[in-house]
Amino acid sequence: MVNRAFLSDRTRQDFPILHQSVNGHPLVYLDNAASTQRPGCVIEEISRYYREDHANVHRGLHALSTRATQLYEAARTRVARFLNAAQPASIVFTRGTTESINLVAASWVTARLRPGEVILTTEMEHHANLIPWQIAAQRTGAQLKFLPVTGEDGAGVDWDRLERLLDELPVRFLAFTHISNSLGCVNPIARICQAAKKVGVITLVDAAQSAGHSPLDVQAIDCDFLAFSGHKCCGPTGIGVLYGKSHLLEQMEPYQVGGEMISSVTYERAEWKPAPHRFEAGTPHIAGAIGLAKALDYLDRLGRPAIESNDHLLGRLAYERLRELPGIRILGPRQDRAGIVSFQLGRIHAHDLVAYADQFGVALRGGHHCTQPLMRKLGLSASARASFYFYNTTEEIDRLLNTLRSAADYFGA
Amino acid sequence: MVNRAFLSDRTRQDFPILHQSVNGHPLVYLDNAASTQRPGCVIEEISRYYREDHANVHRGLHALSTRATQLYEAARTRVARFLNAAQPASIVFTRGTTESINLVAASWVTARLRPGEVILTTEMEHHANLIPWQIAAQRTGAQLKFLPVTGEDGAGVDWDRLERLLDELPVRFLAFTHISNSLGCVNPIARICQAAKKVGVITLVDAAQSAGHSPLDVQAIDCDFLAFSGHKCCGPTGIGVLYGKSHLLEQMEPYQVGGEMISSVTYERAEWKPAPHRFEAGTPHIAGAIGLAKALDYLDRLGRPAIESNDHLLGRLAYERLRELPGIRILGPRQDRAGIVSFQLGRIHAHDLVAYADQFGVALRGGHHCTQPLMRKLGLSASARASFYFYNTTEEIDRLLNTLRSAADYFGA
Amino acid sequence: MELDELYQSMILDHARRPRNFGELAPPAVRSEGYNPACGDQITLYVRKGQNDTIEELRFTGQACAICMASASLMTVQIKGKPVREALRLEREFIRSLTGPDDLGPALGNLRALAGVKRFPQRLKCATLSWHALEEALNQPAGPSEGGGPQG
Amino acid sequence: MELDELYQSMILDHARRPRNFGELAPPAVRSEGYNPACGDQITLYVRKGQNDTIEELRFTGQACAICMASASLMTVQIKGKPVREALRLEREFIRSLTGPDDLGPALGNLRALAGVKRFPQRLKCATLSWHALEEALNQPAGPSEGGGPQG
Ligand SMILES: Cc1ncc(COP(=O)(O)O)c(C=O)c1O
Ligand SMILES: Cc1ncc(COP(=O)(O)O)c(C=O)c1O
Repeated sequence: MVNRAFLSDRTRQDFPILHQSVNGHPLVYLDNAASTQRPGCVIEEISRYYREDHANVHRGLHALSTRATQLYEAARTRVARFLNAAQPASIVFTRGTTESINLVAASWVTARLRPGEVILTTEMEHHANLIPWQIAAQRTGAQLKFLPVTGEDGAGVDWDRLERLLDELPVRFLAFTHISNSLGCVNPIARICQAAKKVGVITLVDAAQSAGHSPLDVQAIDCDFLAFSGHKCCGPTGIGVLYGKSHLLEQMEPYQVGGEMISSVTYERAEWKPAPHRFEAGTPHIAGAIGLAKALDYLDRLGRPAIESNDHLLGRLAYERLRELPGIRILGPRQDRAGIVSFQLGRIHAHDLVAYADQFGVALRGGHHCTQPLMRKLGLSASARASFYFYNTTEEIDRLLNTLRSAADYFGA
Repeated sequence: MVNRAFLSDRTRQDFPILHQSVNGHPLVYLDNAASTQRPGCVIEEISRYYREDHANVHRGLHALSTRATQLYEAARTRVARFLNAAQPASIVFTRGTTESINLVAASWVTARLRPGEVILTTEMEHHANLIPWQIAAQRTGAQLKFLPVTGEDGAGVDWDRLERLLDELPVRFLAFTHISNSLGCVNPIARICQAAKKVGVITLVDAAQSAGHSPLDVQAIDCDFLAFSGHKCCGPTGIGVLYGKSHLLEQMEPYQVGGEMISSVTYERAEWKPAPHRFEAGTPHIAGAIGLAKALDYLDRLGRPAIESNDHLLGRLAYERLRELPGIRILGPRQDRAGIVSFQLGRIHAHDLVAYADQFGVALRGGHHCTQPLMRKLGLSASARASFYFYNTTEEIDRLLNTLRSAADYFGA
Repeated sequence: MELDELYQSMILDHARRPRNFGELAPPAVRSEGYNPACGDQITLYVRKGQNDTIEELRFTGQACAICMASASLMTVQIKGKPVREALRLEREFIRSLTGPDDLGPALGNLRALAGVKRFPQRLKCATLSWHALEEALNQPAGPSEGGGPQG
Repeated sequence: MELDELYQSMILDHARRPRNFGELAPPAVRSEGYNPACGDQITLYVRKGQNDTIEELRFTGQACAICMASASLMTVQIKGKPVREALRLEREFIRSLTGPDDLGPALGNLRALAGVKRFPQRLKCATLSWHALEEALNQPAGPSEGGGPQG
């Protein structure tokens, strides 16, 4: 491990925000699961777009509008390539993972499920991949069922139970996360989607934590829907993606309605454009899509396989080092973990720990990480979380450990 | 008029995009009703935020997250001040006008209207302020009724008829635009909202074309809801605003669900935060809100009364000059018009005209301007539109006129 | 000027004086082409003759110069031709407008539309009438007027 | 270090060894304070005595040091005090934490929480138990245990 070149050597200088002091210490940004940072080239592309090319898209025939439209649609093509989608028309731009999932909940699940049918998900989901299904179940009379998280510290879901469950229950829809944002475990998405497909169950993958971290090939995975957020993979805020198989998108009613998504309108009624435009009512976040395309270029230059192993290496290193601390409880599996490590240190409340770490420039997250029911199940009201991206260094893990040690002294844990 | 100092003298240099050539001619950007341009200070603020302060909001206790949250919530307060809203909690950040209206259509209108009750709107509405009501009417059994646009060329709505209509029909909800994006007429919003309030009708003002163009005081207007888009008033793409009276927002169910908007969650059900957070599920467009706040600072430094008279002056000048062209038909009223002028030149199709103008660097819009039914009513399949903002000059109106004259020759109109 | 490539004199001429402009009564088949984004609207009337030829062909509509000229040129080009030949021409026309190749001599006067290649936003205008043609040719013939056997 | 302002030794002490920690049986009134954003959770038990005094007061919960210490300090400060006096103290405490003024001498040991003023994100932690107190004081007394008349 010592001789291995970490990606941080090559990338750290690309991220302006990382080179600052916080409370008199160099910033150690370990809150990447909440939001990553952006390289200068993405920030510059957003500025460049506004300085040179901005106009509204789709509706215009003048030069700026043509340029803006071309850039916006090229961004769609770029995202399709990023996911290896069969066609750009499978890519809908949204605000983020949350909106992508809400869209599917409204336009597919709520429109199609019948009383008694089952929406299946897991106990480790982010609120964004839980509450939309609660509402869809309420509205349709469908039941929401959970694949349990096993292990005292939340090792993950026992996916071997999936096939039997799919056989036993009238499951129509299966939604699950690729990488858990609080446990750090990695779910075998291709295997899961295959099992679901065999019995005609429609699948949605929450890729908020994996897009930009791992290779993603929607055709190989064979999921029906997949959602992610730009701000979690070096892109701008306010932009996200819903991938959907084209034949599904074409069957779905629009989610929001207004300009840009209609083919013809009378005072009484409207007809919709084909997907993806049907799902993009109103002026879209043009600069966001263009900035996201630039971010994906950046990531693919680094290479997602390289990012993935770098993530896993940092995650593993942090896990093993943290285990040395007296009184620590680390959530999630020991093996096969992504660059996300949640923990509880002795009796120190996560809030105190995070506030303490911040005084030493170390940015952690503390709380339920938008997985309240999971935390409750694990007997925690909150936990602290360190999450890594390719620009993080092993020295930063040292800084983290030193800070946690001195926190334990300080709070007398 | 000759001696009057136009705002362009003071502002034009602030807009980097305007200083470019298009097809060998200096750009004349007259497509502001579709989207305005941004001053350098807004572009720079977005960059600065990403370079210095970005992290996810609300959930974090570390320095970056605290800064990002403070900037984001300060942006909300800034918008509240911009609209003179009684409190920041009345301001919901959305993607734009379209989403704001969809939110109200789902969470207020569809949730409350009964069969036979009336949603009232006008014949001049943008699709964004029409199709959501069509859908809401279909879902609830309510009726959608229209205040007619009068005059051969669409002078506007005869608002004197409003009170009688409100008396005669079981109206529950009234949605209308402040400034029409295709007719350029200005509706008397305070008077309209007052009349509606007297009979307990809830009002929504589509301020997409007026925010950033005219002073707006939601307490004086006394509207219940008001919507606008950042990209139409010097702000970033992907950000918009819904203003709602707090007692209404508090009664409404959420629109999208997920993280950040809940107070507590079990596997079975969730409880919501109070407004406005209840309506902001997921990671918001943080950079968008912060950039919008900067744009509003810029606008208020110029002064909205000054922008309004500048707009009206340019609109009037363009109208009077265009009238000199043989065979021209100009839509909208002659008096009291904003800086938006739609027209048909002889038999030249709007597309040809716009493509022609583009070859001379003049950016116009051609089409139905997202008001298909209105265009049909006026007997047009499309029209050309020149729309102005404070950075436009009288010389640009000269350029427009010269271009239209030579187009008439070219196409033999 | 680049614009002259788009609006060649033949285009402007056909736009101003569209050929075969007008309606045809049933049993001619009628089909609509509409591009809501810009408001181009074309109605096409097609009457097939013996041996599957396009015997008569007319159109009406309101549209931009590119769309009008394209419709007008199309009617001139394919009137009297076999259906198969018309469809082959359509494919060739659309393929050359969207692909790397130039518009070949087989396209005849349609080559006046070559400028569209440099104005991709006008592609839909140039092809609208052709899509309407394809739709018309796929329809069964309408009921004949005035006493033909209804069936 | 700035942090020491937030975590004064009195805070750390009360967080580690909270005073008046535990439950009270009915007829003591019980109320919950919960901050879902961070997971702070406090249960407060209040028994009023004669003349509207707060006779007995205890709490349980899982929360951060600021929240625990604030609850502990609160119980020490107001036990035995008249309800009116407790509510006055609450107002004074919240006002000084959120306003420009320093925490005055009337607040006694609560002044150890002054550091919260520089950490506004911790305001909710510091005030959670006080909101629970207000709620408890607004409740009617619960049914007394073991044979009291049921009302
Ligand atoms: C009057 C009016 N309403 C609504 C909209 C829709 O705004 P947006 O596309 O930003 O959602 C527009 C702009 O296109 C408009 O002009
Ligand atoms: C697993 C997972 N799903 C969904 C989300 C929601 O993403 P966003 O807030 O960008 O909509 C997040 C991030 O918070 C996440 O970690």
